[in-house]
Amino acid sequence: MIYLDYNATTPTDPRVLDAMLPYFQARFANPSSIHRAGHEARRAVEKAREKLAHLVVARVDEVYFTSGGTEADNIAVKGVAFAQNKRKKIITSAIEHHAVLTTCEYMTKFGFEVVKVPVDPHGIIDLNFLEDAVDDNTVIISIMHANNEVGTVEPITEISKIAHRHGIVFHTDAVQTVGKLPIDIESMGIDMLSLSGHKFCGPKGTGALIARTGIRFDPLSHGGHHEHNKRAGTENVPGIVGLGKACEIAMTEMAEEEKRIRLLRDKLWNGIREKIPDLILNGHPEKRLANTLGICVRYVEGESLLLHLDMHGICASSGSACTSGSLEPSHVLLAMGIPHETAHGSIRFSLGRYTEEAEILEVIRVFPKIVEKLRVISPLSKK
Amino acid sequence: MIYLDYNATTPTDPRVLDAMLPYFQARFANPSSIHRAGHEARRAVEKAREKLAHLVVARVDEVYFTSGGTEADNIAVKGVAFAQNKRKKIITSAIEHHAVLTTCEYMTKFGFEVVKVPVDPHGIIDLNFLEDAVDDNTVIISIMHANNEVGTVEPITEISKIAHRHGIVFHTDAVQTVGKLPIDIESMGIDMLSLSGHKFCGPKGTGALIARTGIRFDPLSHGGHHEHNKRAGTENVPGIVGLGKACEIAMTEMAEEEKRIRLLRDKLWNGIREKIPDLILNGHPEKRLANTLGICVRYVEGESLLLHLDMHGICASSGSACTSGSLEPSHVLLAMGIPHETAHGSIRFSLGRYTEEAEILEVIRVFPKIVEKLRVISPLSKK
Amino acid sequence: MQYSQKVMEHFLNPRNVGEIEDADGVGTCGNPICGDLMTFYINIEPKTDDLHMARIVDIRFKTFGCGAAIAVASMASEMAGGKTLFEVTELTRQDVADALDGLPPVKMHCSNLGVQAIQEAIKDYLQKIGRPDLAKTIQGCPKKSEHNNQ
Amino acid sequence: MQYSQKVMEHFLNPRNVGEIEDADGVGTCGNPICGDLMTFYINIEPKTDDLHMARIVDIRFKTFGCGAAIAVASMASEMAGGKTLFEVTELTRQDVADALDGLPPVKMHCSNLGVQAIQEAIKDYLQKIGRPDLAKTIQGCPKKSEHNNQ
Ligand SMILES: Cc1ncc(COP(=O)(O)O)c(C=O)c1O
Ligand SMILES: Cc1ncc(COP(=O)(O)O)c(C=O)c1O
Repeated sequence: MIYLDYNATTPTDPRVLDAMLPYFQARFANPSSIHRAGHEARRAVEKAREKLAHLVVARVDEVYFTSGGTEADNIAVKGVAFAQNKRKKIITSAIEHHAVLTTCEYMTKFGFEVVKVPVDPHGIIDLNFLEDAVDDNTVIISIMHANNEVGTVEPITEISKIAHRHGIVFHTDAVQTVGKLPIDIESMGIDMLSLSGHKFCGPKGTGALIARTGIRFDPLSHGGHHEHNKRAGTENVPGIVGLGKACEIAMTEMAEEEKRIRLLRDKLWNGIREKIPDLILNGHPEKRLANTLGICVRYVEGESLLLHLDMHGICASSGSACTSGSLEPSHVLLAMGIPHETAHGSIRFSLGRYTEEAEILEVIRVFPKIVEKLRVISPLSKK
Repeated sequence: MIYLDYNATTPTDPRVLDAMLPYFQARFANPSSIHRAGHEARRAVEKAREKLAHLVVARVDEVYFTSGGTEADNIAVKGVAFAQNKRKKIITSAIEHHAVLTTCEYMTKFGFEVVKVPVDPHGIIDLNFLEDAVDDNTVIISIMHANNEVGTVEPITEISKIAHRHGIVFHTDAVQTVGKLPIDIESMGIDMLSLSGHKFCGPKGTGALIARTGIRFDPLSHGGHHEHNKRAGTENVPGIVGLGKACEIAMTEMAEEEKRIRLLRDKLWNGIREKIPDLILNGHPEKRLANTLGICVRYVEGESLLLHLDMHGICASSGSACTSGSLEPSHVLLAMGIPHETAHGSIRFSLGRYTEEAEILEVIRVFPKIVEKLRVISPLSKK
Repeated sequence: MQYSQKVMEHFLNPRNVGEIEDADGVGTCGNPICGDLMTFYINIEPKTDDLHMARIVDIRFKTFGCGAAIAVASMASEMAGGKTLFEVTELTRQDVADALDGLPPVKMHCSNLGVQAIQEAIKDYLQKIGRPDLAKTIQGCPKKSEHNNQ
Repeated sequence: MQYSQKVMEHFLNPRNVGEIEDADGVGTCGNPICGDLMTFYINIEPKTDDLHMARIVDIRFKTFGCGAAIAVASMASEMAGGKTLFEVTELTRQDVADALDGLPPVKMHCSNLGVQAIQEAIKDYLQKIGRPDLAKTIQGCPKKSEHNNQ
């Protein structure tokens, strides 16, 4: 299997799994228990918290473990909105992941207004629009660090400056960047940040919300006194330990890995566009995740591309995994101004830790044939 | 280590861990992905869903995977309350876990009224009070199946009848009973049920909400189209597979295990009360979880008992693990009418799958000495 | 969502792909904006207006669309080929879906598209041979707005 | 929340446990309703009202309470034993906590209890020797209501 769907999920790094294993059986206790077994579990959780904090340059008490990126996004948007009752506007972007978009839309039920900042054809948000949209009624700005479908990296520092000029909390969904790009919440001006373990070779079912000291938010899940009373529920100790290990690995290997993957990604792009006419590169040509290659293949439809690839043992995706099966083309591509017809032909290759050059060469060999085959049967191809 | 804190958490059964392992690496894909690797993950998730459904006699599409019991409780109470806007009263009991209690209390922020049904000295809820409290303004009744601190099992069928006579949704927190007691949501009249994997030798960070077809509830976390649009977030595939395996094991071994554990639990109780005067058994003498022995040791304080036990390698708990470290005695014991002074001396032994007779004998040997030692230094002991 | 083996087989090896120059009838359904478009080309013998006599003797298609759309077009072309026009108008989307061993619910609209596009081609033929009245009795594609709502 | 080794050591082997019959002073702080109660018994030599002269020559306690409460009582008894009454009134809860290598924040109130109960015993002594005025200058336990709010 050639797996080029790392933006959907990643395998768990064997070092991560090894770190987790003792916490299923030998050290299985509840970190809230006051016997020594409990203390041992507590120490493991707090050690993982340090590693997380280290990776994004946060304080340890600014880290709140969650069950994933979606939960972190929900806590941020709902939590900040519900923790006050003066401001009633939520600003987000048109290209957010559904975990933010749908969450914002849900808040209209509680009287919040949602403004979606548009993006340019490369997927960069319109800072002027944002500047005009913010006001004293705005409670939170939630704009993603990098987009999962096209990889475009947003101008976080500029966004945070606009937010802070108006006393607005700035949250960023960094699910696709944590572990791939260096992050420093202080210097980037990030008040809240969401991350997800399974996107950088950590375990599924793990994630975190980083919230700067002083940011007020209601919990999403209420209950016991876990995570400074902000996220109730018995801690997923093995998962948290694994997430910590994934952060530790990313910390030391991220820079090297980014370089290696970027080369492979560019080789893939150059290899296929040499052989296939009428390809469109999605996202920003430079300000883009090094691992992401989103393209639109004109005259054909994305799912049929995927199925053919799959028959060749190649795993890719058309847009975000969550919305496959929907009939609408990606809201991200549409927001970037790509016509429906073209957007239906989108496909995303996303590379990762275990991607090898031979795999890329195989895709370069196979993919053009698939496109050719589908174009032959397409009524849209010009002959 | 002698671990008698199974109500706080359990070790993961080795068979459960074995079932999980392939899904970290070999079969790591995202179940929403439309390549074959994704389908394989999807099948694993759906197979686990069948096992869960089987254990509580539900339909597979009535199972919603969550990150644990707390999340399931939150979805139920908040979800049902927010999915409508006519009814404004939430009824619960005075002895719920914080995952339900705190959640209900939070809802007062949104204009809901919370009524807590009192319990008798054995911890059985007052059905007459409940009958009087329900009205057309009540949206949900959330009363636990069995209490985590004292083990008392509530009259679920009677409660559900009262709920349904008034068209009210009935939710039960069955975190302490799933995998320990047979459950049939249909015949028990349960509309919604919360369960948690790590309480019956499944993995931490897993759980589920069971919601009967037709029960309307808002999601707690919004985002992708996971779990029939009711619980967004990439599925924790290894966790879900492990939870499924834990259900499968419980299904076949529960009855035998219950018998074995009850004998050991009764041996423990008889062994210590023979040697220690002034012990009070918490909870109902018969309608009680077979694994739970909650007692109050008069004239001494619970934490100091725990610490001494811990020095002998014995893990127990005083009340729920989540609230240890709080200065208030257990709200459960207080609701049962136990005086503060006595409630401070509570300790809970909870047995489980790996508890052996030799361990029970060791506790019977050690515990009386500890009580004796602490009573000698207590100003409350009568000499 | 996962396809049957039959769907995959037709998707990977679609039958009757192509165009017919100067076809007796041509019909198109779908809309690339919605992600699928099918054009069917048919030749008829004998070229009568008796729906019970006239048969599809050659059938070709081109499709832009998902795996289901391609498989449906292929299967529909196989089912319609050799049949009288009357028999073809009796084909339902369920017939096509069944012949493919089922389709995922979210893809059922595709099976409609196949039958409808062939019916459009039949309408086109009837119009060409001067029987617009007969053509009107045959269903063909729904109006655009309806299709968009599917 | 985890205790220091020092706390555990005093908790497991508390010094000066017991009662003194006909003690020169007896003081109790805390409330079993709140989960901790300490009673200190002290003997004083010389039995003067000069706080700088009178020394605690024997000290015993009984405690109902958590691990911290027991360790605090034990440590406080060690720190007060042999000291003049004046020196004892200068002891703070921080002194006791420090001597125990710290206490978890949620348990800091226990350290107060130790010092206060010994002060109560001193007040009792001063009252018994006819110096209620002097007794009033010494702090002792807070009023019940205050303690409950801690
Ligand atoms: C009765 C009860 N409800 C809910 C919970 C919360 O479950 P979890 O820790 O899986 O969130 C627990 C245990 O902590 C419990 O005992
Ligand atoms: C940008 C972005 N945000 C949020 C999420 C949701 O994260 P999770 O699946 O961990 O809930 C994802 C991936 O699914 C994502 O790519």
